[in-house]
Amino acid sequence: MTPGLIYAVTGLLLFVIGAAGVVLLAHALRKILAFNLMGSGAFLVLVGLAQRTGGVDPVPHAMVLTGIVVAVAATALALALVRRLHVLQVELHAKDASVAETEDA
Amino acid sequence: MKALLRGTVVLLALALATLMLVAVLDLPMPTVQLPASVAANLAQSGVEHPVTAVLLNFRGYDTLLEIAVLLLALLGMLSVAGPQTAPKPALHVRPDPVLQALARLAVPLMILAAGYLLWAGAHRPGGAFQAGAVLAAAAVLLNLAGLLPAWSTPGRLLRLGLAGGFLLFLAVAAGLLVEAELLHYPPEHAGGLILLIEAGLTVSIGLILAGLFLLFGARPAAAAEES
Amino acid sequence: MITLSFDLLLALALLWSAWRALATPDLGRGVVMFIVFGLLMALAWARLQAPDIALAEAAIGAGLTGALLLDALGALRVGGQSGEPSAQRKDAP
Amino acid sequence: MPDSLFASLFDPLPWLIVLPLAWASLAFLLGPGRGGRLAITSLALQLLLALSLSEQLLNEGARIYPVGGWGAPLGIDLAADGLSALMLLLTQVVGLSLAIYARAYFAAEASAAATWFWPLTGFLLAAMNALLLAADLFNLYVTLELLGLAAVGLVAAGGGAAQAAAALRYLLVSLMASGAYLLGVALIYATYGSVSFATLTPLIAAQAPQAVWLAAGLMLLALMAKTALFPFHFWLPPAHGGAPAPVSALLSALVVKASFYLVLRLWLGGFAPLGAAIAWLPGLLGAAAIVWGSYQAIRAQRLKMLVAYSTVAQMGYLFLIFPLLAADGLAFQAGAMQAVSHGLAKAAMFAAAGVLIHATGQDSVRGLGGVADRVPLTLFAFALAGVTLMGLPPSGGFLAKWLLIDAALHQGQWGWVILVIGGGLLAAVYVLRVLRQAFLPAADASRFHPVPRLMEWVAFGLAAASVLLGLRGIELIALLGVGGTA
Repeated sequence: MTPGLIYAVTGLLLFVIGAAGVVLLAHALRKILAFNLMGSGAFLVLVGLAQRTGGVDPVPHAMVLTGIVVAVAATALALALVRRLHVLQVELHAKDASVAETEDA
Repeated sequence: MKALLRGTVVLLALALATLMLVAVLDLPMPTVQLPASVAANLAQSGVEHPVTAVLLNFRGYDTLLEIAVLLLALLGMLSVAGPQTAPKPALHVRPDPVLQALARLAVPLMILAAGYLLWAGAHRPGGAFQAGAVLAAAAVLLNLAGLLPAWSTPGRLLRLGLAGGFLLFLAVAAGLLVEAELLHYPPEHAGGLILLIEAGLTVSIGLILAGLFLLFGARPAAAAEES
Repeated sequence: MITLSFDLLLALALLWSAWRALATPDLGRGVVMFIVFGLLMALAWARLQAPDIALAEAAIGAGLTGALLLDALGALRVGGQSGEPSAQRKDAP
Repeated sequence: MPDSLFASLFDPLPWLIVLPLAWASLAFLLGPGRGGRLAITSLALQLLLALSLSEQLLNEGARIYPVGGWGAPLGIDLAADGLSALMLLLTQVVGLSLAIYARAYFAAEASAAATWFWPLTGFLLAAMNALLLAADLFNLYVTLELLGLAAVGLVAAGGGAAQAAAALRYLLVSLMASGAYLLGVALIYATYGSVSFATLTPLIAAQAPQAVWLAAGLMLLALMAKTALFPFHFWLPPAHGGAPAPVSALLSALVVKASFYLVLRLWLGGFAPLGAAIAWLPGLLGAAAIVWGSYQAIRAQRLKMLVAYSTVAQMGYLFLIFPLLAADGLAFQAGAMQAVSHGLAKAAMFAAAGVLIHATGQDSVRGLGGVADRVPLTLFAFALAGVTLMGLPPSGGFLAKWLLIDAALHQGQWGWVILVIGGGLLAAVYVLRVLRQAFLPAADASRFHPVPRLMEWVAFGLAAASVLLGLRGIELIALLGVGGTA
C-alpha cells in the first residue's frame, strides 16, 4: 500500500463523516467544522489517488492550494453569518424581554 | 422522525463509503499523464517549481478566479456586518506583556519569512499563498497582542490594498490579449510577470486573510455593553 | 515498514481527531480538536510530498481557520446562552 | 485564428469574463453604494460582446479558447457553442435590465443592501459568464464557488435575522454540494488523469469504471441541489423570497439556471454514456417539483414567496427533458427555451413584485387591492410574465412546452404531456390569484407610495421580451444548433 492510497482512503472516510455531520449536527458552528472536514477529505482523495502508484503530481497540489483558500473564504463568510444571526437573535430576545416587562408593569 | 432521519443518513453514509472504497481499490491506470507534460513544459513556464508553474501559468486562470473568491468572501462579510458597526476591540482587554514581547520579536521575522517565501516560490515550495498567509498570521498575532486595532469599514487606501493584487493580476492577464490569448505569457517574460503578480498577490492575500479575522465588526452589541 | 506504520497511525489519528471535533459535547473542545486535525493534515501533506500544501494547511487550514473559529465561539458565548444560533432554526417573525 | 493585427485583443470571448471582474473590483474600490453607473455602462458593453460572440459562432461554428495558450489537458480551455451563447445573451440582457432597475430601486428605497450591491453583482455576473464558457471540471468548481458566495452575500446583504438565516442555510447547502462536486472531480482525475471536457468525453465513452459512475452521481446530485430541484428545493424560497427585489430577480432568473446548464452540459457531454440508465430520476423529481412548487405558490400568503415557489415549479420543467433527450434534439431545445423564457419572465415577475411591494408598502398577496388602478403597467408586466409561465402562445414558455410535448409524443411517452398541460393550469391558478386581488378595490387608497417609472418600464420590458421570445424561435433554435449538441 502506497501512502497515496492510505491517505486517499482516509480522505474518503473523512468526506463521509463530514457530509453526515453537515446534515445531522444541529449547531451551525459544528456544521461549519463538518464542512471543513468534508473539504479536507476531498483534497486528500484528489492528491492521494493521483499519487496512488507513488510519484508526485503537481497538478492536484495546485488545485488543493486553490481549494484550501476557497474553503477558508467560505468558512469566514459562514462564520460571519452565524455571528450576525446571533447578534440579531440576542437583540430580538432583549426586545421581547423589555416588551414583556413593560406589559407586566 | 428525527431518529429515522439519523438512521437513514448514517446508512446512506456507510453505503457511500463502501461503494467508494470498492471503486477506488480497483482503478485502472490513468490514461493522461499530466506530470509528464508539466515537466516537459516547465522550461517555458518562467519558473522552476512545478507547483508554481501550474498555479500561475498552466492553470493561472483558476488562480485568478480564486483570488476573486477570496475578495468576494471579504465583501460578503462586509455586506453582512453592515457599514455602521463599531470596530471590534482587541480580543484581550489587557494584553499579555509576554505575548506583546513575543509579537514584537516574531512579526519582523514573519515579514522576512514572507519575503523569502515569495522569492523562493519560483524555485522551491513557497509562493504568494504561503507568503500571504504568513503576513496574515503576523497581523493576527499583532491584534491578539493588542498592538494592532481591528478594522472598521475599510477606507480607500485599504480597499486599494485588498483589491490591488487581484486588479494587477487581471490587468496583466488582459494586457496579454494584445499579443495572444488571455494569460498567455511570452516565455521570455513569464518569469518576471509571474514574480510581479505574486508580489501583488502576497500583499493582497495577506491583507484579505487578515481582514477575514480583523474586519469583523459584528461584535454583539449587547455583549459590548455587558463587558 | 516504519513509514507504513507511521502512515497508518497518522491516518487513524486524522479520523479520530475529525470524529472528536464533531462528537465532543463541548464545542470549545471540538474547535481545539479541529485545529489538531489541521496540524495532522499538514503532516499528511508532508508525507504525500506536498510541502506547498503542508505550509498552506498549517498557516491557513489550522492557523487562520482555527483563529476564526475560536473568535466566533467567543463572540457567541459572550452574547448570552439563550440565543445559540442553529441553521435549522426557523426564520424570525 | 487571429488573422489581423490586434484580433486577439478584440475577441469578445475573454472580455466577457474580464470586463465584469474588472468593474466588480472597481466598484469595490469606489466604495459603499457606488458603482451603479459603471455597472450599467459595462453591462451594455457586455451585451454587445455577447451579441458579437453569437454572430461569430453562427458564422464560424463552435469555438475552443485555450487560456494561457497551453491548451487542454495541461492548460484550461474555454468553450463556446450555441447553448452557451444563448445563456450568455440571457445573462447580459437580464443583468443589464436589473442593473437599471436596481439603481432606481435603491434610490427609492433606502436599504442597507445597497451598500455592497454593485461589486457583489459584478462578481455574480462574472461567475455566470465564466461558468457558461468553462470546459474544465476543476475550473467549474471555482466558478461555482464564486457564484455561490456572491449569491449568498447578496441574500444576506443588509438584511435582518430572516435573511441571515436564509443566507446561512443557502451557504451550507451550496458548500456541501460543492464538496460533493469536488470529490467527483477527484475521482475523475484519478481515473483519467485529466479534468478537461475535450479530453474526458472520448475516454469516458471508451471505458467507465465504477468510480466514474460514482463521480457522475455525486456531481449531478450536487448540481441538482444547487438548482433547487425537488427535494433539494427547501433553501430556495426563504433565500429568494427574502432578498431585495433586484437580488431575488438575479437569483431566480440566472443563478439556478447556471447549475441546470451544467447538468445539461455534463449529461450531453462527458456523462452521456451513463445518463440513459438513470434519466427517469430527474424527470420524476422534476414532476414532483412542478406539483409541489405550484401547490405552495397557490397557498403562499406573501407575494415574493409566491413568486419564489413558482421558481421551484418552473425549474421542474427543465428536468422533464432528461428522459426525453433524443437524437431529434427536441427535448434539448425545449430545455434551453424554457431556461431562457423562464429567466426573462421570472426577472420580470420579481421586478414587478418589487414595484407592487414598494407601492403598497407590504409584501402580501391580500394587500394588493387597488394596484390595478395605481400601477397598471406593472400589473400588466406581471400578467405578461404569467402568460409565459402558463405557456400560452406566443410566449417563449409556449414554444418550450410545445417542443417538450412534441418530444414526448415522438417517443409515445404520454404521461409527460399531461404533466406539462396540468402544470400550466396550476401556474394559471397562482397568477390569476394575484391578478384577481389586484383588481379588488383598495382598502385604503391613501397608503400608496409613488414608484419610479423606470422600475415599471424595466419590469414591462423583461415581461414583453419573455412573450415575444416565442416569435423569434427559429433564430434561437438556429443559434442553439451551433456546435452539434442539439
